[in-house]
Amino acid sequence: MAKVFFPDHLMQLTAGVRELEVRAESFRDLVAKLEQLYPGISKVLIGKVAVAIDGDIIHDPFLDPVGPDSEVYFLHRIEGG
Amino acid sequence: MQSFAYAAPETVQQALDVLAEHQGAGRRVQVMAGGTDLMVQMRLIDGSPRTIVDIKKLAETNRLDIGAKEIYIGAAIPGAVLTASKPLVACLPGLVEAVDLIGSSQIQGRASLGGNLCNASPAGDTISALVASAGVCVIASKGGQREMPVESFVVGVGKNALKPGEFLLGIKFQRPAKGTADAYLRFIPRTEMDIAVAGAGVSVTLDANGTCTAARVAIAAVAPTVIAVPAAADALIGSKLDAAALDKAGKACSAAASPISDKRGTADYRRTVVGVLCRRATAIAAGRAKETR
Amino acid sequence: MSEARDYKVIGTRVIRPDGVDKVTGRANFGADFSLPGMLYGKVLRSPHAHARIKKIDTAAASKIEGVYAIATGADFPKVGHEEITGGEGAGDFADLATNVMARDKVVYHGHAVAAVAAISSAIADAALAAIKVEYEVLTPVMDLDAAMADNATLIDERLFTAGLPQKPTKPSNVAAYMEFKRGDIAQGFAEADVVVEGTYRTPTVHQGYIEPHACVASINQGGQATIWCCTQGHFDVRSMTSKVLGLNVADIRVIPSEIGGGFGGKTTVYLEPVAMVLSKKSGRPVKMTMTRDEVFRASGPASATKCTIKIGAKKDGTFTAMSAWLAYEAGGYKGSSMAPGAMCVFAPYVVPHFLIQGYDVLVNKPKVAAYRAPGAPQSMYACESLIDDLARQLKIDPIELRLKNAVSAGSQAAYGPKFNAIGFKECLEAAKKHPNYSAKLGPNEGRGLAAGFWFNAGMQSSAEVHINENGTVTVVEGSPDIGGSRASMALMAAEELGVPYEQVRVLVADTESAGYNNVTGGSRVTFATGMAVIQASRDIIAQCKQRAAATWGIEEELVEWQDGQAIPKPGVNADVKPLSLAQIAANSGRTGGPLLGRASLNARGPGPGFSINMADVRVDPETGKVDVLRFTAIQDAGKAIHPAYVEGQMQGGAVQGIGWALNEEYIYDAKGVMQNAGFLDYRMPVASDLPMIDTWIIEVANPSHPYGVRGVGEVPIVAPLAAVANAVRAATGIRIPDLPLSPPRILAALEAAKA
Amino acid sequence: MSKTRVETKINGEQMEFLCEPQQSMLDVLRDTLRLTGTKEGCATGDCGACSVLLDSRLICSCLMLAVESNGRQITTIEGISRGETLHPIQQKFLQHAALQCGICTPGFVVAAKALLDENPNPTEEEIRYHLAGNLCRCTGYDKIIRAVQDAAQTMRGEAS
Repeated sequence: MAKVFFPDHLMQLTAGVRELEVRAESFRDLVAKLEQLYPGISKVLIGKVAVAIDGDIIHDPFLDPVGPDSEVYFLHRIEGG
Repeated sequence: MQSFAYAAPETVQQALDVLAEHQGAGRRVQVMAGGTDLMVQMRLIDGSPRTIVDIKKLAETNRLDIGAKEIYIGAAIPGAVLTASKPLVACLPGLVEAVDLIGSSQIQGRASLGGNLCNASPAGDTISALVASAGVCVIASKGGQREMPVESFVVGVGKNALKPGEFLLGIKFQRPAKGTADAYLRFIPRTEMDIAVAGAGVSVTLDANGTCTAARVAIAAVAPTVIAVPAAADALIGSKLDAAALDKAGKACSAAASPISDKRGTADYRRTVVGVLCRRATAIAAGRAKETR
Repeated sequence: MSEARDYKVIGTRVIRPDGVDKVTGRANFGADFSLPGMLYGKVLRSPHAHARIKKIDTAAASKIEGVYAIATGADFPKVGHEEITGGEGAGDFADLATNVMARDKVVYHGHAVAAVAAISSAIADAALAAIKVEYEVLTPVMDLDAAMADNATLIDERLFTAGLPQKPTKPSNVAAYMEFKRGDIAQGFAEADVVVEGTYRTPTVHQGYIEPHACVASINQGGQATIWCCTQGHFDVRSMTSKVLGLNVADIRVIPSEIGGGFGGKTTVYLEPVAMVLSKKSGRPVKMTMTRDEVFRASGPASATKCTIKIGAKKDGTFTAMSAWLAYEAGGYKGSSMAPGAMCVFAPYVVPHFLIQGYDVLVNKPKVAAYRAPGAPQSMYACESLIDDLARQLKIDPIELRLKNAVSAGSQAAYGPKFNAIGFKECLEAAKKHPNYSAKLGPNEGRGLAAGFWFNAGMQSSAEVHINENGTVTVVEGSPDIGGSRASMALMAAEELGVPYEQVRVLVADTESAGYNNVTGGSRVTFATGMAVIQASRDIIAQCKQRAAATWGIEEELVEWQDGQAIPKPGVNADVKPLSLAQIAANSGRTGGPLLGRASLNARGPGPGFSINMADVRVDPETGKVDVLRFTAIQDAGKAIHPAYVEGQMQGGAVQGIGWALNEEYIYDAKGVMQNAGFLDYRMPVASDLPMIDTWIIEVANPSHPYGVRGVGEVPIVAPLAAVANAVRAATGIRIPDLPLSPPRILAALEAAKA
Repeated sequence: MSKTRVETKINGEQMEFLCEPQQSMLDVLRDTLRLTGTKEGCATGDCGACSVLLDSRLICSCLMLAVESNGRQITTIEGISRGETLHPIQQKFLQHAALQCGICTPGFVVAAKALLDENPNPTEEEIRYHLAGNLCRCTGYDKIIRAVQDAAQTMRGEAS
């Protein structure tokens, strides 16, 4: 199962849960499962935050694969100058 | 509506005539030498129409004369020409240093001693050097030429003593005697391209024993105009320009300063630093004076 | 994914393809473009920092002969709230719309209130002077303390702080709060042998690009428009202009000119929508350029900040806890780079317990924009200064202290994920060995060291590779080239295809000619657009192998690509001669048509970048003036595609950081009017202020890029602020927490210490 | 407003133009003569992007009235290289990667030429002070200084 971690500013949406384990094949799949747990969260997780899957930051994740031992961190979006 | 006009007279008389004619007609007239300040003022401060009288084509404003007794520097000579003049550097190194500090190489290609003086900025780099070396303004006037010490030429922030219809032809000096030398130092936060936060021009005369027999000190950017500081000169005269004398002169400069706080520095800072500059400039001038003795 | 290999052209110092045009004056920048019948547009700007607009009277201006259009806020559509889906500091489209042209209120001195288009710029000036605006002047809110005070004047009465645990009951100037934490901060500090704390301020600073913003806009009666402009992202100009004006994206073509510097400041729009409105009203093309004064007053500087950092450590230097309280000025509209600043502040270190709190705060200054590693220089200046003091207090060498706590592969970053391969420890070890770290210092001299970090960005890029009939290569991409990226793209295409660098030419194409690309920013172009160029080149190779196979009548799998030609794989029994790219191209009509390679991607895994900078300074004890004697920049580039331009990024960022540390700042009067809106008094470093900037490139490959590339553009500006400040601390014995370390500030501190 | 007719030699070519008395040389070069290689960074003499040679003396063209050019000679960046070959300064800027965005480059090339024409063997300090009026925000000046040093060496006929 993939380990999923939420930053403080998203924990309002997860009733204070910082990390949990989810079985998912892709980011889309992962978000769908999180939506079942925390209705409404997908609106934020898709399009408003970035994600790091196994250390690789992805700006607009959706189809990206998530492995059985993956670590998934949600992040504030970073663009840069 | 008044429109812009430009005139580039070729004789002093023509220049005086243009000034008289345009001023007589109620037009705004501005004399231009290098133009490096004028162009910025027109862009940033006041772009209103005027007649610009370019005095760069006159023989009298372009003449550089290093005579046995007297030195004459035309008002419109660009800095680059003055800094390249070895005889001038030998006679008035401090003045040339001050000229060299005005802006970049590009500015040096245009900016003139006369323009820097007439612009009458409290921070004008050359003005304190001119005062220290007892420069005298040579002014073209309807009735002929008149002369006036640089010290009394600058009368306020951006104000000079020229009357309507007049313009500055050049500045003259007594050729410094043996044992006399000048120096100018300013403080800026960078190494180039800034306006002086404080400045000090010093001229000293040393006798054969190394005793200071005459001195003039002028400070910049610490009062509405560049000011001479007789108390600082007095502290130097009669001394061997030892550390105590320099310190006393520096303190006299700090005491004479009445600076403001602005984007370029605080009043306290300027007051302190002008004393430091006086000390350091005096030491440089003294070293040079010894070499010329 | 990163492949260890011997490179043929990658890593060589080739001449950039756009170079000759730039040294001869032929290259066209933003203000160099003109059209027949073009008008000159100018903006009337607010003389007040904070005021309500009561009335704008344009009647007299419209009667001036030669005036063709006048625009005010009334000519712009109302734009609803919608987040701009860029990164930090981008904000809200509704705010962008009113920043471009004020409606009911001005929120900074220089805010646009009206614009005119006239036959000459002199007439446009006269028309601006004839526009009468009535204001109700309000109290300006000019710094963080004033803005965050309980009874502060409100810049936006409808603004409620977002992100607070409890919904606020009343509006404030604090637009957003953000918190990051791990572990138990109280426990962490309790475990510490030493606790240090400091509060640091940094001023508003500007990117200082030498080219002012400029554009020409032309829209026809059918609503189709073309914009020529200098921008870091022409696709963003298109999307922003379409949102602000309610136009169809497909109707706007944006053609990027050469760009004279941006550093993050040209990632948004100021003039383009205004020029479009003026063009629409006049029916003619309109050119607009900012003066330098306008650039300072009305483009997007970087946030002033106030940061309080606290660190707890064991005697041996191990960090036990860190906390940060960070407030960033956003300007007149919300959206500072507080969030990345907060995410960066402790990024280089392993910290078991931390708490980071960030505030995004409105003040009556221009809306900030991105500036090179946006947010990081400020917060990391604070943290790296405090670490320097901690090292001194613990009597531990500053490199050793950092090494003891440094992150490496597998460490969990304070901002969340675990790092893959990174080069922070390698930078520290290199610094230890660098001769400048042991060079002798004289009286009044001091050495300072600091670390820098930036995430780097990936995001969307696309590229096409066209093979011309003689086998030469044209790369078409859509990332405006600010620092020589066309050379890097050409190097990567040449490397992949196995052709000489000189046979590859690169075009940065307009929005109708190139596939979509995100902004040139976030140090992403060499990484992400480069990845697209590599993939598009591989697409070409695949096609060439297929064409060769067809030509030879063998299976495609039996062909391989080597040194720019198709050859049969070893052992394949085919009596054929190798086919070069030129031969395949010449024959392309007979084998399926032109060779066109394409790639589009959303690049993942931009490797984080780390640096160590060392500064040696001399401080004049009588004037407080700081001279930089030596400066050393050490940075992990992953793989330097073109080392000279990597060094150039390091050197340029170092000098911007030195300027930020020593003299640059926005100086305001009591009414909120900037006093130094020009290069004369803004005081960026000039050539004579500086020594040579020594560089060491470290290469720890980024595993997520085929060549191991990491972004290099932003990291260089992060460390210099603290490196210089720590050097001043070493030279004077005094910690001066506020930037800039200008001579008056240093002298005052020296005198206070004496007293 | 009546315009003034001005005759001037620009990059060796005799030219005539009409201008208003208050127009700067920079505006006329860029807007009237379309010589856009000379750049405007500040229009107040603080950045050097508009550097040109006036009778072989280095100036900021933003600080000169266009009417003043009557009867004078002006060299802009477009006149630095003649014919098929680049000037050594231009070559060295390319070789040393002494430009990033390139907006300041024309000004630097013109200013460096003025220096090396006058002083064929300047010290690093002399180069830095001579170029202090040219702002560059991309390079930190390091590679620019090296390019000028190398160009000086080449122009002196020494192998680099």
